[in-house]
Amino acid sequence: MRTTRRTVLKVIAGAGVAAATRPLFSYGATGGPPLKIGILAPRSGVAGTVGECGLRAALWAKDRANASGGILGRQVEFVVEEETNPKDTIQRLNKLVLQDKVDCVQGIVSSGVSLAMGPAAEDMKALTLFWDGTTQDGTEESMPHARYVFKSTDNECEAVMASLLAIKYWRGKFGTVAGVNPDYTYGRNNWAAFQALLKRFGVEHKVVAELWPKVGGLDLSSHVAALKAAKPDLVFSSMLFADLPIFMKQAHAAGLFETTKFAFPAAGWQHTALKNDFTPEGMIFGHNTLYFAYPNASPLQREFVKHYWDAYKDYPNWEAERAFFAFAAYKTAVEKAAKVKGGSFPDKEAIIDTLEGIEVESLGGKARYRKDHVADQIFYQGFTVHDPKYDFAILGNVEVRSAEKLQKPSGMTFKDWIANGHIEV
Amino acid sequence: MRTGTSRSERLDPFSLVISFLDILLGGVFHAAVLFLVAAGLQLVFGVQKIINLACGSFYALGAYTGISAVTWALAHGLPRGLFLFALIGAGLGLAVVGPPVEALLRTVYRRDEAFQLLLTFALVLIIEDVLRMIWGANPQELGNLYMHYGTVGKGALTVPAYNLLVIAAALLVAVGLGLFLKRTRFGRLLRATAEDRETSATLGVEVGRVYTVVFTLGTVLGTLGGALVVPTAAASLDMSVDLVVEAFAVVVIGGLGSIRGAVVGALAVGLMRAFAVSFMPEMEMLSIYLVVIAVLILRPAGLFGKAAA
Amino acid sequence: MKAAVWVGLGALAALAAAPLVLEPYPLTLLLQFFAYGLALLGLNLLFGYTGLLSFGQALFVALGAYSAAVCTRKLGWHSFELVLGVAVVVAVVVAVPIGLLCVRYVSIFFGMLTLAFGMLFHSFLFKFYLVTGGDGGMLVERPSLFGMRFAEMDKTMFLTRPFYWYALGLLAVGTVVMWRIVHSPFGLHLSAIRENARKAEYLGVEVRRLRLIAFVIASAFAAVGGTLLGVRTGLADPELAYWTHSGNLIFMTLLGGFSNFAGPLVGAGVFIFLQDSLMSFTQYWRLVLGVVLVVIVVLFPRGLVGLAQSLVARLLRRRRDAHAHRNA
Amino acid sequence: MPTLIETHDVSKSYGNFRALSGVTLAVATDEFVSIVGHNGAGKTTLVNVLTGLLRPTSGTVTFKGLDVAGVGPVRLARLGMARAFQLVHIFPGLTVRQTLATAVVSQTGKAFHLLASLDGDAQVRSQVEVVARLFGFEQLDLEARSLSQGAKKLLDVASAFALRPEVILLDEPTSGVSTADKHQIMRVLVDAAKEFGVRAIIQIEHDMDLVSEYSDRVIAMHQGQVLADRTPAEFFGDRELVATVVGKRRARE
Repeated sequence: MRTTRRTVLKVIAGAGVAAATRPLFSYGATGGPPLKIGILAPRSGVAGTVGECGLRAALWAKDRANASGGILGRQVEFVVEEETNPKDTIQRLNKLVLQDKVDCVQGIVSSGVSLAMGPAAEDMKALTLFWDGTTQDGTEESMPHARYVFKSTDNECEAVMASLLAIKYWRGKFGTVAGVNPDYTYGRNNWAAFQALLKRFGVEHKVVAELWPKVGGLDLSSHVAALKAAKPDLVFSSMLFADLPIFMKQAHAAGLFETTKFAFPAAGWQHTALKNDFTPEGMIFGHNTLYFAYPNASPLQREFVKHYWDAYKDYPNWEAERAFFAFAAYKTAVEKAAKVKGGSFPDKEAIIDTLEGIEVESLGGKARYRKDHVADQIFYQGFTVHDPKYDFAILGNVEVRSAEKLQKPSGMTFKDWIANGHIEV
Repeated sequence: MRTGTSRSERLDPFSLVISFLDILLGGVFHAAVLFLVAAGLQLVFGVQKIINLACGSFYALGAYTGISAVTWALAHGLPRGLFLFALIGAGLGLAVVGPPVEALLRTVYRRDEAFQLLLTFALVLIIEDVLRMIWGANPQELGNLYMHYGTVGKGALTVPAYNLLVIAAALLVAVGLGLFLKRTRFGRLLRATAEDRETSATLGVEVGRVYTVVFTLGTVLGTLGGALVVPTAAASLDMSVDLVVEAFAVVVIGGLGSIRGAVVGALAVGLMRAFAVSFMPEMEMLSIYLVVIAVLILRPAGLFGKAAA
Repeated sequence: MKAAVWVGLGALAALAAAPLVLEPYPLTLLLQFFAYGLALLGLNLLFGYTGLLSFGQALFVALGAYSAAVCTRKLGWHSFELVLGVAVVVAVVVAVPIGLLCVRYVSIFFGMLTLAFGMLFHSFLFKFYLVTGGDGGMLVERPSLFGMRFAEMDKTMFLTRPFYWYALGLLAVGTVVMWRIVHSPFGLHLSAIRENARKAEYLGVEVRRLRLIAFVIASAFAAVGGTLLGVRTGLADPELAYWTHSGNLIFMTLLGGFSNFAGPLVGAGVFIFLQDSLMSFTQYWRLVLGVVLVVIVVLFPRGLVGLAQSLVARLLRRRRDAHAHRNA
Repeated sequence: MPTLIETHDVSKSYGNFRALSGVTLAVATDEFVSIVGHNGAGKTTLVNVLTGLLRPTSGTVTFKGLDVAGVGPVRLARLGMARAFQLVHIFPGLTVRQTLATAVVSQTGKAFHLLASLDGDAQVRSQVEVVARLFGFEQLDLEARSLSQGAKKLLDVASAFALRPEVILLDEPTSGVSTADKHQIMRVLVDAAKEFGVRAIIQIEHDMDLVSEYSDRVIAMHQGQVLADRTPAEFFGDRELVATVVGKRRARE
């Protein structure tokens, strides 16, 4: 996955826009100064790949919108800043809101950063749409009733779905269980969700190893050795950064895959790096809200995947869908709010009211924001197969579930929902 | 070690010994990786009394160049089995980086250690962005190429042959470096300069040239190490900053300036991490810093270093 | 000495007037400058005046931020005076044992030992997720200043008005206190230790005890800076304690010039505004900062203030020569 | 006449080399003691033991009745014992005023005055000026590194005197200085001792003229032992003793 070296902005100019087939929505052009959207995405380190994929999708969505007259006739401009650690990213948020005076902020991938950004954006009354990064206890604690911040689906959705699939297809086939989850908020919450669901559905199990590799660590030989010693029947791992392919290589070399079943709820971020020669078939594999090779994908998804391959000779992961949804939701909300007010550009409060409960056609199909500002999209997971068309593992049968069935309804805590909420395997 | 109950054979001593050996081997592999990073740092400090914070950056440079060299070589018809030589070529080729960097450091030899330390800190910042410019922000890796050499052993104790090769390379470097310093004329020259820069200069030792060679050798140890290890892992921008801390722990435990100390330090850190991961996951990195602090307090010179404070 | 006082007062007046003139964003940068200014005053007491290069000063900056988080979030104490007191006490309690161990060593070993302690705290913050919130860090709620909560103000207004002046006041007080310390008999003994610790011992200077006191003072200043950072960001996260953050602190001190009292303050200001503008200008801002550091270390070891002083001196000399030439 | 410094059967060995063996001596008030002997005779080791820098392998060292074996220079400086070195020890970056003030601050116990202004302290200022005047330093704001070698040596000695010690140990204070200046410096030392109430001076010296002219007592060291402890007249009278201690040529003159 060779990326062009020129700065990302130049790439946009070069790539240009696929012929604008059908303009999304065309309303009376009200014209006016360009609409500025601030994008906060990681461009280095472990999450660099993911941030880039999201940015490319956002740019595609922007160019499509601009080609058909922008939003209410105003051309959209991006101000792109780098998401790094919480302290510096809040500094960039300040710059976007106070100096660049952007109309909306979209982005954020890491859960740690989102927990810090949420309260900061609320305080600054900055309309912010998160791509990713909101975990369970984080949101309950930091953004109980957000007004200006719209959160992604709960980060545990993929873990819940993977757990449900494991229970549905492998109940009775595993006794001992091991966890290898990245050592940060996201990893800890996913592992907790998996164990809670096993308890909820009365699956008798014993935890034989609980490992916490450092995020982005490059040497996992000790972790693989520990797993081999523990001899688990099932390994649940929400690893999702560059350390995942390394773990797979070293686990394959150690012969772990012959005896043990694996569930990877978030492997989608690294799907092109999980080559067939070290990724076995029959593993539970999560693609989150975008599976690029979904047989009956929407025309929109097909057009995007084709554009992505033509422009970058690569296949997108789910971050693209998250970025597209944030942009599409904002665009649709602004246009809807304008219609109610007779065509003039709506103010922030009006946009927010329209965003609450909005439903748009995103890359992964129907996607909407609930009244409590939590996103609700469609999740894709399945069992890996080797397909001659690709040198990396893709999905055999694909299970599709809406986030409604995978995350707590508004007003309920995560623990109550898992213990006695309505969940079907 | 928490043993499961439902599978009977897990309790018998044979499999306990096997998994112990397996963890041990994982630890030794990690120790080999650490030694390759620390050896360069140790050599440069031993002779020039400079702590090179950029040792991790040279290692990362070796890793990235290694990947490009292999990709290029395979594309130009090099048989898959010979990818190792492309790696070694890349690692050694980067010796070219040594002299210019040493020339830069030379401008501050006379001054306080703080200046040398900060100059290498500047190199960390510079090299990270140079890597970003050339290879982009995303981690690069060579897929499963290293499995081309297959695995060794059977059953629970199977290990990739390439891992053993890395361990062997580290041993080779350790022994080679030891012999070089003790046996060869230039080696003795280095140790003399290390002992006392002024008197060596008065005895006609061309100190400038010695420093250039030593720093370049230290650089090559880093870049070669990076290239050799990359097939089993990946090259990412953060490795240059993360590795510094572990290499630093190895050098402190082993004793500043002593190659033998680096070997022992690497084994200590490697094994500690391997067993901590299996038994006390929470304490993994914490345990290493505690040992570093304990060593710095009880034996400031480290296990093999010369008196320092 | 007179000139320095006038320059100081002039800067203070300008900074005090800034909120009335500048846009909110540069004001948040100035807030960061106040926080780092305090931390660097402490660091330079150790580095510039006592000759000890600490590579773990970020430990105490993080400690200050986390104290603010624990006080406001976990314990519900919102009085900022109380938070500052707790931060200083916590810093001193942590600094004394670490100082006792570290001051026995010098140069490279002092640097390495302090770096090791910094990383120990970083991995503690990261690992003990349940206690510290791991990588997500801990939120810092808005404190009350002298009992006033300014609830009617949104965060930006609060940060760029009342909190801004409060922080400026803290920096001014910190500067005056550090100026007195550096020009006191205690300060002279620290400089003697820097110049020649063995000779100082023979003149009855209690080297270890004074180094420990300097270490503790430096950690208290860093903790106060840390609380300001914590409140400004609204969060304390483990990255604050990472070793490269300590490296940046030393970078700023050197950029300004460590052999001059005001050097670190200048260094903090220039670094913050330089990094901020670079980050928006190019993706390769680390490269530019690295090159700036090389230029400073190799060509201008006495930093920007040192450079300015030598330029002014040369200017005066040229004018005096010209004057003398005309009369001759 | 109370003894100031007393050593009893002190020996010091490095591995199997015995630098000092069985040294017993006492120095009382108003004595100017010269220690003479070849290089390696143990002179410097003896002074290092007396100034608490080295802990003797065996035997006791007392200063004003207190056991000070290996107690370290800081404590001894506080107790009133100062020392200047053969190799010049100065604070390169500090000015003459600051160097002398360092000693005065220690002596007046103001080291822990964190917020008091140094420049505004009249007591420190006056004591510094007294020492400076006595040792002939006019420009007090010159940095030590910019002084001549002789001036640096003088500053080193002056800073020891600024401690107002009761006993002062000097290690060839006039080495590397022209013979004309030697006597001039010795006179300054003696005056300063009187001015600051220094009760005893112990000086390692090679220049026999100075030894004979200024000291009231000569301790001759040879291979780690005290060969003789006599008045200058007795010492120079015994030709054979001078030969072993100082060397043939000098003995003949």
